[in-house]
Amino acid sequence: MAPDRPTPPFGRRAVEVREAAADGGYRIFTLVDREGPEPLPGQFYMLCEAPEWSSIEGRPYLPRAISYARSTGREGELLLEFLIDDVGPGTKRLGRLEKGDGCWITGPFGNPFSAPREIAESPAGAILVGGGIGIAPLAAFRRSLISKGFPTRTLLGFRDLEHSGAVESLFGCEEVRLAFEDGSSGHHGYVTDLLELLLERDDPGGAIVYSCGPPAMLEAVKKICASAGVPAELALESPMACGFGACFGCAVPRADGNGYLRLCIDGPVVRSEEIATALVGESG
Amino acid sequence: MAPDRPTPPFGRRAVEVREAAADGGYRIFTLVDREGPEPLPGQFYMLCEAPEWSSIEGRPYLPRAISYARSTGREGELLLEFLIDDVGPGTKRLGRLEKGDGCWITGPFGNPFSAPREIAESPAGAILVGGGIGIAPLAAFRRSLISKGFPTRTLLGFRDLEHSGAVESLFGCEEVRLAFEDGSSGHHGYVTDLLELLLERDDPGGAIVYSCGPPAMLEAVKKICASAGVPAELALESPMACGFGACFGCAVPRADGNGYLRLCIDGPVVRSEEIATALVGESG
Amino acid sequence: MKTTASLPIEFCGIELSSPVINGSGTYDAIASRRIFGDEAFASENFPFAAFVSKTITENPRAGNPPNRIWETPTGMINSIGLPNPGLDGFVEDHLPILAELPVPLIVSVMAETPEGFTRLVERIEETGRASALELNVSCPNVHSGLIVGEQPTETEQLMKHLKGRTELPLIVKLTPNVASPEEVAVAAEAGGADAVSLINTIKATAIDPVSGSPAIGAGSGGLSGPAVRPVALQQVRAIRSRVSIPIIGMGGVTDGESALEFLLAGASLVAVGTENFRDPVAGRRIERELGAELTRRGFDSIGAFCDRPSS
Amino acid sequence: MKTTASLPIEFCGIELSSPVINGSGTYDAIASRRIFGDEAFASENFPFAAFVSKTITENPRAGNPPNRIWETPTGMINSIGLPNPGLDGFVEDHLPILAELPVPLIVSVMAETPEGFTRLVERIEETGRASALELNVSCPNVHSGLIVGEQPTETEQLMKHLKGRTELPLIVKLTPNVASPEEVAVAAEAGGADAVSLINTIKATAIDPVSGSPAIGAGSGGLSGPAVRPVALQQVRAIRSRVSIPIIGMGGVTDGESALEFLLAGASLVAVGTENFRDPVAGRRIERELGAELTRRGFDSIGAFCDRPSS
Ligand SMILES: Cc1cc2nc3c(=O)[nH]c(=O)nc-3n(C[C@H](O)[C@H](O)[C@H](O)COP(=O)(O)OP(=O)(O)OC[C@H]3O[C@@H](n4cnc5c(N)ncnc54)[C@H](O)[C@@H]3O)c2cc1C
Ligand SMILES: Cc1cc2nc3c(=O)[nH]c(=O)nc-3n(C[C@H](O)[C@H](O)[C@H](O)COP(=O)(O)OP(=O)(O)OC[C@H]3O[C@@H](n4cnc5c(N)ncnc54)[C@H](O)[C@@H]3O)c2cc1C
Ligand SMILES: Cc1cc2nc3c(=O)[nH]c(=O)nc-3n(C[C@H](O)[C@H](O)[C@H](O)COP(=O)(O)O)c2cc1C
Ligand SMILES: Cc1cc2nc3c(=O)[nH]c(=O)nc-3n(C[C@H](O)[C@H](O)[C@H](O)COP(=O)(O)O)c2cc1C
Ligand code: FES
Ligand code: FES
Repeated sequence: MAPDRPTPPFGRRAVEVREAAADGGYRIFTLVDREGPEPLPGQFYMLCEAPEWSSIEGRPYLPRAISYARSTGREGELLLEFLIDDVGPGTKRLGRLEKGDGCWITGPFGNPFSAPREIAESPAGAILVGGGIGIAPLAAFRRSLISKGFPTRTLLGFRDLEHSGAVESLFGCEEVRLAFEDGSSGHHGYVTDLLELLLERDDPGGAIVYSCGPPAMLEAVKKICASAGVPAELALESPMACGFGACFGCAVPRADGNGYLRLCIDGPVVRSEEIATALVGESG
Repeated sequence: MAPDRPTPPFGRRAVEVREAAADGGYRIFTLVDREGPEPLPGQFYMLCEAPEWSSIEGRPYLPRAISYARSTGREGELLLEFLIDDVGPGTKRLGRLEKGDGCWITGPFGNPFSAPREIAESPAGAILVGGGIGIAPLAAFRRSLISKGFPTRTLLGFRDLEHSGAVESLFGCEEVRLAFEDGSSGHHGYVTDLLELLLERDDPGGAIVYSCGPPAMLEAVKKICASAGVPAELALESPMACGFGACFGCAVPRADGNGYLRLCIDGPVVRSEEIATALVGESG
Repeated sequence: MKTTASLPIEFCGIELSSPVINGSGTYDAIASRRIFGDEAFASENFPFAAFVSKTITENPRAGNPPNRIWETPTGMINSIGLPNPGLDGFVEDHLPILAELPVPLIVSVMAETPEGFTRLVERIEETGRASALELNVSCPNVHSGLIVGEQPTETEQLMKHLKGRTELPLIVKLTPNVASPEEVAVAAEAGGADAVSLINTIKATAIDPVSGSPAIGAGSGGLSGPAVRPVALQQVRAIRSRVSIPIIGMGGVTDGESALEFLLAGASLVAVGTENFRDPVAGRRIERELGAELTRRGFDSIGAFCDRPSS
Repeated sequence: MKTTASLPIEFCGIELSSPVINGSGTYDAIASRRIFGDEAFASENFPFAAFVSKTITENPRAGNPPNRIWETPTGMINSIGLPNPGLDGFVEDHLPILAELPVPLIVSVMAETPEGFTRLVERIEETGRASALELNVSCPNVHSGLIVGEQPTETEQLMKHLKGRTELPLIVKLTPNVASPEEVAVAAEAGGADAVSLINTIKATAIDPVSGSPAIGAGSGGLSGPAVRPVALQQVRAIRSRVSIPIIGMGGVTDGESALEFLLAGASLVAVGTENFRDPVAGRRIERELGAELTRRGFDSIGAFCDRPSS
């Protein structure tokens, strides 16, 4: 059976950081991957620093799942661009990578976003809804949709102006609308407000929503799309130890009550109706 | 009661690396200590890298005991020079320190070498016997003896020429004799051969031996001095977790069978006859 | 000239190409093939000298709610909850794929009664596809309410019940969460166990500093990784001095040196668990490094190492 | 405006300036004064809100042969062997110096019989210099041969024997090396213990890869440091749900966040052990960071935190 997605090399490989910079609130860096296949939008890699990966606290210890935001070049010399929000020891360490540093990666892993035609018979347009660091996989997907001439609108939400720093380089400005929680620019509020407006105002017939962002945002997108009758694909997150189905750690409850998905191999992109909730493992 | 040795600041302090270089087989670096007192030859510091101190294996985790080899400047801006033999994760990490890096230290800790007059009524001359990385505390002590005009001869042994790289800068060339296990220069063999020759040929009356080096060398020095009737002070090593008497980890058996010394506070410099053996904790 | 020691070894009558296998539940060979393609089953690539399956139960299990994993200092906590397709699902859907593995298969099983264990053991044996069985005895016995693996007598009785009902070697996976794992190992041997494997994970939890509650959905889980290696080495060593059946040692093996430490402590095989998550082919690297470590110490084969004069 | 929460807290009737104390055997106040001078006893410098002594036995002990310590992934093994000057030496030589401490003194004691414990407890109480006693029960009872702290009934009997023989609060230091420390804690409470402290170190060893033998002179020792924190948190949480006496939590506390994790898991006080070796005044830093953590979470005092609605 031919695989439906790129086949990553078996085992981790050493790659090099080509460029690294702060871009507003997020850190952005490019790796040169000489051995991996071209990834598909929505896929992710497991990254850890080489040769060391730890601190006095013994963390980070496991690799971290990171979506690629842009892939250029070709197999044999792929340039993979990643966006990092430094929320803990792993992302802090990745965020400190500098040009010339080494890094271990495995991947690409996971389900990519589905082409509109795989989701609806006569899709009319795509609406991408991204929040915060969740813009990364959407950036890759938008480029692919646009290159195929598929009508695409993009709604992005950020806590403040600083965190939208990567938007221009990753998305350009056309057909992109921004929302800011602190009201510093664009729409003052949540990006899901923009989605609601859009689905109310426009005829949603034929629209398909693709979304990635914090759990609460995805949960809102799930609800809004369900009530508007619009199909949606969500790129979720969960703690992942391995990324390739080995640990069973990345469980997300299925909507049908029939156990759990393994998000790393059955996701990270899922149909909105496949899952019980996007609020996975919010502890407490 | 006035303390008989410098009183270190209570707590660890951040210091900066002023210079760092490879010097033959060992690594050598200088820290700027703005808070500590002037140390005495034979004392040591507990060092760990700041802000991080660990690797994927979670080691190094504890600080490492390192003797200072030279102290210049004055209180308020002491320059402390250290020599590193990278034998494991801790010394490897210290050996990677570069100019401008931060580092945590506590100390100075431990017994310094005794002045010749504290050991013998009419001391005639000092013989310093150093092996490998054990030359570090002897370098500091030699400078202090020579500045007081005390007759001092120095015998140093190395496995090969490369590992003697620091000798010239730390000892100069006068009254220093070298032995090399590989015969690459000087005496072909052990530095303890030189000591035996010296004590046989010369009248050992009034000589005092000060020694630091690997356990087997110190054990030989202990025996040679005992049979020649020459007093000796040995600077020993043992695994140390704290350096200030807290962990009781640095036990060395007393010669009188009466339990153990805590090497960090009752040593690291001990009278040769105080200890049962210099072969401490050689496991197996 | 050989640069690394030769590693083939016999274990309970099974020929293995090296002493490096995987810990149950830390590698999904089927998922790997799905992701990495047929490469993942090629004999020059497969990372272990034998493959131990995730623990199978009679009925299917969904596993625990998230969060199932949490990182800790040089370790991780897991509370996966043994999701598995049940005996039928395993035999029908998984075994045919696992039959294509280039290495012997060891099936890990768990039940709450001796009869449940018997059904698992007999059915797996019937298929002719397993070379050995590993008994995960961390489950409470539904009759006594006691955790079998915490009680020497329960363990011995279970082994006596199973012994004679199968030709396959039986490996008992011990729990580290007892005052004296030695006693349980001795009882396992007395009951007829062919080998013991240890350690399973150590009871542990983490508090999510953000929510203030346990970070693990089920409240607590088990600790693995380099953090637990010193505990594992102590238990292997203590058990080695009390039983003569072979030991599969595991707990924080990350490289050739740590694998060698387990062999020195008395293990015959070593299993790689959490390290697999950091590198899908970690087993192969560890095997290579172990060969080099043995060579550096003057052994030209694992056999020579095993026959070394005791120190 | 206060920038960090106020930390004073009452523990078994003793007023403490904060919930941060030391673990027995991980800080030698007398050695610190000898090295760092009188500064080390100044109330603004002393790193703990109470000082717990190293464990004292009736007769002097020399301790174990080297190596006594070995570093492990984010932890260390120790096999110190309780060197101490014995009861007389402690009372005559150490207590007069410890009387100058700026904080309450808790004396840790160990014996092999209930009578031995009684003699230690009564003699220490007589001096009037201790605010509480910690009972280290990891030693085998010379009569039963059983390790007291591994047996709920032994522990309960010991407590019943001691209770009424002293006015001082009795803290039982539990061992983590049992299947169910909860049972031992419940027994300690039933016997009259005023508090429990945990965890002591976890049985462990390391193999010196150079010699191939155990790196620890005594063959094995106990593991401490961040590596064990997840195990400690699990035991604190499990015990919290079974007893109502206060808990002193410890095991890998390195900073304010990890100290808070122990409080969230149910501890009333936290003890700093191995981290002291990395910084003689770690306790003070941890106290400061803990205050800041509480403030960040909206508590202006440790009391407000303790009275928080349970989550
Ligand atoms: C498929 C996928 C793609 C991703 N892509 C990106 C990306 O492109 N860029 C990027 O920056 N990040 C991305 N992430 C997220 C990233 O992997 C995590 O932020 C990272 O693993 C966190 O590690 P850390 O050590 O930095 O922080 P940690 O300390 O591990 O976690 C950070 C914070 O999150 C909390 N936390 C962790 N897991 C959970 C959970 N399940 N539920 C609730 N709270 C939790 C912790 O308590 C902590 O406060 C992706 C994740 C997945 C699964
Ligand atoms: C007072 C004092 C002063 C010192 N001064 C210096 C100095 O100036 N420069 C310098 O480079 N080093 C010095 N040392 C030694 C240095 O502290 C150690 O080499 C260092 O702690 C080793 O740490 P590591 O992580 O590099 O290696 P580790 O892995 O901790 O040890 C290195 C090797 O030594 C073995 N080992 C460790 N402890 C023992 C032991 N007790 N017995 C037998 N084998 C053991 C290990 O197995 C390993 O193979 C001094 C030590 C002391 C006590
Ligand atoms: C995510 C995860 C899942 C596990 N699942 C099982 C299992 O199903 N059955 C079992 O016997 N052990 C299971 N274990 C325990 C491992 O087989 C092994 O005993 C333990 O992790 C120690 O080894 P390590 O430190 O190398 O991971 C699991 C461990 C982990 C980390
Ligand atoms: C070197 C060392 C010596 C110890 N000595 C004692 C002791 O004498 N009595 C005791 O009850 N616990 C002793 N302990 C255990 C500690 O008090 C503490 O319970 C344990 O180390 C866990 O805490 P930590 O991880 O913060 O070190 C000792 C621990 C270490 C590391
Ligand atoms: S991350 Fe390990 S199974 Fe999904
Ligand atoms: S090194 Fe800790 S007591 Fe000596």
